[in-house]
Amino acid sequence: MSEAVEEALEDAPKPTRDLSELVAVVEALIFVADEPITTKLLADVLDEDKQAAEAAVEQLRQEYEARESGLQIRVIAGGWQIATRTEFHEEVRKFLRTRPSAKLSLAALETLAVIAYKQPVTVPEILEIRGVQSASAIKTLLDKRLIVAKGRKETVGRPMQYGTSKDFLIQFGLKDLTELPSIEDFEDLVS
Amino acid sequence: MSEAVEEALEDAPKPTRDLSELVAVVEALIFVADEPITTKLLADVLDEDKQAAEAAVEQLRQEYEARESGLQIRVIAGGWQIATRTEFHEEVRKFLRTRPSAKLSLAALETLAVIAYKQPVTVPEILEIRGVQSASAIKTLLDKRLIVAKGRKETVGRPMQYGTSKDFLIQFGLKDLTELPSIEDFEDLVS
Amino acid sequence: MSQPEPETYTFDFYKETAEIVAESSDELRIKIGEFAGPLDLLLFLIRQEQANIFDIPIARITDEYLRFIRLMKTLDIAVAADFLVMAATLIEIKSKMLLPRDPNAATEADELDDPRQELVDRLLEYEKYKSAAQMLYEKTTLEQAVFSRGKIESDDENAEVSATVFDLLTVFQKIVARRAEEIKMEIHREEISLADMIKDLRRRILEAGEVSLLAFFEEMHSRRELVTAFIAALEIVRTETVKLVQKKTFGDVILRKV
Repeated sequence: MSEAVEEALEDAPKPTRDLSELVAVVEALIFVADEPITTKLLADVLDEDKQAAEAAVEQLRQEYEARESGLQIRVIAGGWQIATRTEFHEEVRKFLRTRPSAKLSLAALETLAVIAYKQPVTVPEILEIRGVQSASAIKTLLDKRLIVAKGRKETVGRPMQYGTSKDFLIQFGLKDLTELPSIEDFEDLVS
Repeated sequence: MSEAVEEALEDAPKPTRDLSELVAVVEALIFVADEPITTKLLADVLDEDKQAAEAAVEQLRQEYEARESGLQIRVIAGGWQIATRTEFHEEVRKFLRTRPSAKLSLAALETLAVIAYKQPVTVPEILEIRGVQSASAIKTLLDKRLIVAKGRKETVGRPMQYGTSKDFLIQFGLKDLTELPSIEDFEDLVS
Repeated sequence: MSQPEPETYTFDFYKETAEIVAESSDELRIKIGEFAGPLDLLLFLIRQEQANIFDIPIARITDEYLRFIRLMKTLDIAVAADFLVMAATLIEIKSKMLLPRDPNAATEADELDDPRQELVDRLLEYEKYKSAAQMLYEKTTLEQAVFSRGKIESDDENAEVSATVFDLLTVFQKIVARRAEEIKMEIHREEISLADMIKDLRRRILEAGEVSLLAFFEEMHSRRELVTAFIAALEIVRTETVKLVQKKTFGDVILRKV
């Protein structure tokens, strides 16, 4: 968008939508978006305040709850998404003829756990915690786009660092990384 | 599931869903379907009578009308589908235009990879490496500002050389070109 | 836990992780999954022995561990080296535990000097991530009950891949490989037998006094040769007056003539 257009838009009066209209258009946008859409992007596209967009999504979420629909509005990977409710997973799976997708191996899950908690983290650092080479696990995680390269560590050999991706948040149903329980919480479980 | 179990299920009495439950699960199925879904298919998947499925979809359609949502349930090509309401097409189009796109076709991605790793590089050199013409991919990359011209090569025909841009670094989250993963970084992983 | 031969091990992290079954009395193979690493195996053995992790019966666990390693003949080689490193660590701790204690040393300092301490710390640290892995497993299982919408028309306008730097590299490698295909050359190497491998390794240890395991493994050209080399090393340690020495944790393992 050119600066001239942006200025023109800024001077233009805000569109006059009442709340129910705003809720409806927000629903349409969340639906067409092919990945979770942030409140900020909603507000930008609609030329509304962030607060107004926020209020509309919240209203929409409550409406979905109230009408006991087959769908839900939820926050995932920092954005809003419409998804089916867990109660109907059997029927949906039967319809799509899908099986639950292939499980990650134990090694891949462990490596992912280390990366999620220690990011950005290098291959030798992962080795130190797991006590075992993790190369093929890292390759699998990269292929599945669950992790991404996060630049180099400024140390001998400048090794590549890894961290979790947006797809990780989506596939594990997380709003953001802070939703993960603290690693120290697992200490109690250790006998 | 063993065959014996499946047979037992077929003989089992119809599931006892009340209308609101049926409406909800029908909504979930229409939502996940890639193509318009027929009443017959809905009935089959849910082990319900066709009339029951018909009634549920009709109920759902009316609910969508009544709550003045951003979406509608409509018949298209003989099946049911969820789609955005025509009133909001302007906003939807605007969103689709402005959505962030770090996305590339495979041809563009291949060309970008060659340019990133071999820069500065000329069109004939890219052809040599990829084995296919890359002219339209190069145009796309120039349009997306991911690559820039880097002067002419002092050789026969003085062909233009290309390299990656600052936008490339930003979009791929790199501080500088040394942060590009090298073959060595992934040797262990890819072997 | 008294189990008749042939040995059968099963364990349950989440279902279907590792089960080692005897195919015949002398040939064992990994059926499903594997231990995620030497620390994982060690935790399993400690639990199997119902031992206290803060007071590991190191002699018994070491014996169990070595017995287990011998069974894992068909183990993936990248893992095998790490399993050997742990074997060396256990043997080292075991031998330190056998040393008479310095009667002059204060009790407190003694406790601090427990040769098992570093290993216990690593096990505890590792087990946290193992639990975190379990948590992730549960989360992803739950998430698999939720579905996002099917394809709609506007998706097609954007039916392109979203790329990361990793994609750039893999794509680049594929292009290079595609070109290299045309000049591919097959080099056949003669496979070396286990007996020859043992003979060769024995000769080198006798001549040089010691051989670096890592260097020895690195000379191998194929996965098959690596397996043979690994078994040869185990055989030599078992049958000869040769011991495994490791100078520091994560360091190279040395085969040394006693």
